[in-house]
Amino acid sequence: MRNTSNPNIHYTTIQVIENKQLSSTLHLIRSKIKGFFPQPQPPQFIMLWVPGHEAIPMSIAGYDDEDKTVDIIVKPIGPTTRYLAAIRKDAYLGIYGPLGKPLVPSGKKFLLLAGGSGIAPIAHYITALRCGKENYCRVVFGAWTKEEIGNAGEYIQSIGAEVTTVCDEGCDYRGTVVDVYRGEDKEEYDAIISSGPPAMSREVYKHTPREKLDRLYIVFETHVKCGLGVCGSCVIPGTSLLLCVDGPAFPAKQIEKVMR
Amino acid sequence: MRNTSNPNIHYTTIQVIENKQLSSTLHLIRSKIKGFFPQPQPPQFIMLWVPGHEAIPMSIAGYDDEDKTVDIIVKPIGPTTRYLAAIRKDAYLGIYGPLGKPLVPSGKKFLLLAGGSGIAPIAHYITALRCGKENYCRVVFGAWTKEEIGNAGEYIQSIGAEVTTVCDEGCDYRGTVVDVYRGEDKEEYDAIISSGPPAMSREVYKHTPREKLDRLYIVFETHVKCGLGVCGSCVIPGTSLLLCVDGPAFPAKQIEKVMR
Amino acid sequence: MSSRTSKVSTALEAVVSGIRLKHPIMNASGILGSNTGGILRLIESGVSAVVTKTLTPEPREGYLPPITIPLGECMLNAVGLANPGIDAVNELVRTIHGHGLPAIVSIGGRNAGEFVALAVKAEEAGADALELNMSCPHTPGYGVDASKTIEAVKNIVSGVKSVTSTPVWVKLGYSRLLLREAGAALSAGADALVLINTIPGMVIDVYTGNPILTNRFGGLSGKCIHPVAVYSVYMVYREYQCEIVGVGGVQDWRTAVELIEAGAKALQIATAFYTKGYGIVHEILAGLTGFLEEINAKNITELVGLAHRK
Amino acid sequence: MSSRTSKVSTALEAVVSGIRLKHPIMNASGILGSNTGGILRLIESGVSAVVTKTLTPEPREGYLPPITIPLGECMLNAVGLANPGIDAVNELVRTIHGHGLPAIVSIGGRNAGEFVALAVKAEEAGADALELNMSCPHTPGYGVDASKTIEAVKNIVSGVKSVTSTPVWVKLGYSRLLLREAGAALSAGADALVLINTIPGMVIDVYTGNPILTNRFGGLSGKCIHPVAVYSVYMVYREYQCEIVGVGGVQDWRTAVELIEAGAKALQIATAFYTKGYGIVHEILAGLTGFLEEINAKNITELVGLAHRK
Ligand SMILES: Cc1cc2nc3c(=O)[nH]c(=O)nc-3n(C[C@H](O)[C@H](O)[C@H](O)COP(=O)(O)OP(=O)(O)OC[C@H]3O[C@@H](n4cnc5c(N)ncnc54)[C@H](O)[C@@H]3O)c2cc1C
Ligand SMILES: Cc1cc2nc3c(=O)[nH]c(=O)nc-3n(C[C@H](O)[C@H](O)[C@H](O)COP(=O)(O)OP(=O)(O)OC[C@H]3O[C@@H](n4cnc5c(N)ncnc54)[C@H](O)[C@@H]3O)c2cc1C
Ligand SMILES: Cc1cc2nc3c(=O)[nH]c(=O)nc-3n(C[C@H](O)[C@H](O)[C@H](O)COP(=O)(O)O)c2cc1C
Ligand SMILES: Cc1cc2nc3c(=O)[nH]c(=O)nc-3n(C[C@H](O)[C@H](O)[C@H](O)COP(=O)(O)O)c2cc1C
Ligand code: FES
Ligand code: FES
Repeated sequence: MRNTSNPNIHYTTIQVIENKQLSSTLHLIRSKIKGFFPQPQPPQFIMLWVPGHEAIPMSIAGYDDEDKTVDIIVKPIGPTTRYLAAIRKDAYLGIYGPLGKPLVPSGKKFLLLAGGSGIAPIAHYITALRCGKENYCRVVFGAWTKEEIGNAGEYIQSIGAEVTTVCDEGCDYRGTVVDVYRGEDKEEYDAIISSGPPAMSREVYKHTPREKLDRLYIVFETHVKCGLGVCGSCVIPGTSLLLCVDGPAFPAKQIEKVMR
Repeated sequence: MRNTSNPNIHYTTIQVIENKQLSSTLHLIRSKIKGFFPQPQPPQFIMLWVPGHEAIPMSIAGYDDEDKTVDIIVKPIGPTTRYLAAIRKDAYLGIYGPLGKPLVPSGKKFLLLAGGSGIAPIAHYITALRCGKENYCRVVFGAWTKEEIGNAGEYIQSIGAEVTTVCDEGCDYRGTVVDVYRGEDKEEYDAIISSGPPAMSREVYKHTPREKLDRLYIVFETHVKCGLGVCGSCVIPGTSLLLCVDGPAFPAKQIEKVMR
Repeated sequence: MSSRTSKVSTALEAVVSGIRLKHPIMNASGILGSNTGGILRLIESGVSAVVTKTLTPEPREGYLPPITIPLGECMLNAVGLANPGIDAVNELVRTIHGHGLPAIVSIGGRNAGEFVALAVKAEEAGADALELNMSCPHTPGYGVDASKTIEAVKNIVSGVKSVTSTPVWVKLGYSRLLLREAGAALSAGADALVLINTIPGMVIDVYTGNPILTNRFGGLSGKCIHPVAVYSVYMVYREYQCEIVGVGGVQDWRTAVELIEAGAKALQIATAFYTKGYGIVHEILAGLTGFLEEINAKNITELVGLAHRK
Repeated sequence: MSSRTSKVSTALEAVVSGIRLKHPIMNASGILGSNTGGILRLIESGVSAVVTKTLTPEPREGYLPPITIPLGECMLNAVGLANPGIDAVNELVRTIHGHGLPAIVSIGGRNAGEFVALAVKAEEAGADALELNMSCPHTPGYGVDASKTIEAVKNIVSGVKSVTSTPVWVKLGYSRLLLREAGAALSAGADALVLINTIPGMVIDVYTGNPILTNRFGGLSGKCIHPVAVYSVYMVYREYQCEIVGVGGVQDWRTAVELIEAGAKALQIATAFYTKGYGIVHEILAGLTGFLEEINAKNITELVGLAHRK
């Protein structure tokens, strides 16, 4: 029986401290938490309310308990995310969370695969897995163009991971995240986490040897409306799994149906 | 500014385990707590609801965290207390509390003065003050007659205090609690607690030397209806003190107005 | 029946409007019951019947998020009756029946005519009962709006009764008109009442000064409204001794028993699926079984309406 | 003014129906204000005005205990309007005035005639405002019973207005009729509305099956009803832009600000005196001052009705 324990989910206002453009499409927004917000674990997310616009699901990319700040990394794709990408210091936003289930694999060596805005939960994983401290993490970060990668690789490096960037031209590697992944020795890693567009994670799944599948974790996306497990909008097709309470990351074997 | 902190007051059903007659007028009722009830400290009390009758204030005379039991000592004086005195094993009652403010003086030697049902909070004090363990407690327990004293002295002795009983005839001492008190060397005790009818406590107050008054604590009674500090019925005459939140015990100096 | 659910003892059996339930705990309308995956999740949680999301004549997107605000053990929501529309009813009922459970189809129209048309489709799909949502407080035209007057309540219920033979449950909210509305629904033929829906409420973000929900106000649910639900069930039962399904702040066996003793024969849960998780149904069933043993009661029906005993 | 209260900055000043308050926080009727000691306690807590317990024509004992049930950060009560009767009004007002604070006298009659007679006595005693309790939900004959119809609301308010020149505040509860009741009270001359009273509720002891309160049901207050209070204030302010005193679940500066932004000019607190203790007033004032600084607002009146800004 899958159970979800008593959630400790809170609403709080946050206030933007800094909006730093990491690349042509990625914006790191750091905000001050104005009320109470419990310690999140990756890959937990929030419903981020942009007054006057919608509330949208956003991964927590970073959290500082002492400074009381929370980071998100936004990729503009529609009205709300475009508005966010341009948001100025001091603007107020509302969040509730942390939502979803913590899923932090144990081990010493980790391979983290990120595509586009999928880098957001990976940034949070780097802290939680103590990368560059007790543990070793290698991040393969891909996007279509060098501009979309921008300084995001350096940012990820600065928080503790070894980074390989992948794009069509001018990155460490030419091609896709999956191209790099195919060349990796999966044996080396205690866990592999894939966070990117569904098409990317499907390819990662396909190129993972059967016997290594139990080391693979996939951060997935569906349409999240309530984030609390009540509205049903985020159900993983063909299953009774709810992304917002059972996910957003799943052991690969749990969501084989949508990986094939 | 007198403040009362966020109370941790709960309602729970209790079920009578045992009703032991201690004397002609005192009944020790031990009950099983059926829900959640926080650890009380003396001289905290409860509102005790007798379904079909009223809810009345009752001191907590004992509490066992492991067995989840609570003791009260009842003296029948009206319909509800008479009903209680005759209550049988397995009957259900309701309580909410703990109410009032813990007031546990520090020290090694204590003099505890009890009149009639005033023995109830004293029983709780004996445990909380670790009488007969690290500390020494002398209880002077009085009533009009030997029958009213009954086995209550033995009971008090059995839980850790040295007891002197006082009544009109046949007790350790003939007279009143105050008579014994007058003969005591007040210097010997770190704290003196008086728990009995207002007339008794007034006499105790009168016979306490001015310079010893800061060692005297008085467990008082007024008319308690809500027990939560909202209805105003328990106000100490001539003051803005509420017995149910500021008391029921007070440092003697705080209630000098009603002691004179 | 799965091996897990069959472990539930017969002491918990409940019957509402002739529908036999293996135990009294259903989901409340609005929790997951709008698609197959959600219904499967409810079934896995161990409910004794599945209540669908309120279905309207056409599919509805509902409001844009935020549609919910977590408030500790309570919640405020204005989902806006997002649902796939009545034409999804066949698939939903099929899924529920496929797992051997009764299907309670919640329907919501803007007037008697729409309710009647919805009822016909739900009955054709094989619904075991129709739950008429006359109490959603935050979707203009529907719910409380559609049943504003006592006349409207009567017309809707008698309209639906005249075209179906499926048991009709009428879901009402707390208001000062509750007794009159309940009376009207019953005299128009309602087989059971479902009490209560959410209570209107609003939460404002103090820094921006904006109400947080996109719809500005919504419906309050969960622990906050439990005493109001107990009161509502008690008052209606006292007046009419009718069949009642209790809803509102059920979150453990005690809150469940309170509603039963107030007069409910069965219960529904919405918010506690969120606050306590999907294990809530089994937790409550274990608690109820333990309580029956503790007080030496043979079955849960002994407790129905106990609070009215003189 | 004591040295403590004078420390409150003028940024917090509030004016309701012409009465100047040094800050927006009063007690709500029903908290202590029925005797001298209780009123002293309220004054010590730092309230900007004292609202008396609802006074009725004759003294009332109220119900036997249990009259309250603690429910975490909420409470259920059925005190039954226990009060010393209107003839105590002189002493109560004298005590309040003796400490330099405005005296808001809450009165409760069974009909317009009683309300008028009470109003006359309260005015003679020097009340700074009359608060008409038309919303107590659990005392037969009084409160909601006395103001059952829109006509009754009108008659009571216009009756009182016709005999006094003291500002009249009308205290209403949440119900689906709220907007209509508010409109009736205002058109009959009410100077301010006080929103909201408690919401009916019941708690049952599951082992005995008995409702715990002696009156069986009571009124729910505290955190549980805060979103309902915000909703009520918001809806009434939107419709009438009238003067409103907000009550219901105020327990920290945030819940206070929410009601202000919804449209309240001042606030009252009942349950939080219990759940947070008598330091609550100073805690909220400190929080409000800090908030004004944080958002760079000059004074609290800038926030009144902010949630309605387009
Ligand atoms: C758990 C989770 C974590 C996410 N984390 C991030 C993150 O860290 N950074 C980031 O940039 N993006 C993240 N997203 C995606 C982000 O929520 C969408 O980009 C955003 O909702 C689009 O809003 P919009 O108004 O800008 O665009 P819209 O015009 O609303 O939509 C543009 C596209 O996004 C899809 N979309 C819209 N709403 C949602 C929704 N609620 N859930 C999923 N997809 C949606 C639409 O189907 C459409 O294809 C996450 C999504 C989920 C479910
Ligand atoms: C804080 C506190 C702790 C107490 N602890 C104990 C205890 O441990 N054991 C014990 O036997 N008694 C205790 N009492 C006294 C007990 O509450 C009363 O004896 C009881 O309320 C009488 O109820 P009745 O219905 O039997 O009698 P009633 O007929 O109601 O009253 C008989 C007499 O008791 C007085 N009385 C009634 N109700 C109250 C009340 N709510 N508060 C104070 N006095 C009241 C009446 O004025 C009358 O003189 C305590 C009282 C208080 C205030
Ligand atoms: C998110 C959400 C959606 C709801 N949607 C509906 C609905 O579609 N139809 C309906 O009749 N009630 C709906 N309700 C009300 C619930 O069915 C229920 O009456 C109410 O929440 C009280 O129960 P609870 O305290 O267990 O949540 C909804 C409640 C919530 C929280
Ligand atoms: C114990 C108690 C007694 C009350 N008595 C009265 C009363 O006499 N008159 C009245 O108008 N309201 C009375 N009320 C209602 C409060 O004034 C207030 O409207 C309600 O409790 C909501 O505020 P809160 O959430 O801060 O408690 C009482 C409330 C409580 C809890
Ligand atoms: S988003 Fe509503 S159930 Fe997951
Ligand atoms: S008994 Fe009500 S205030 Fe103390």
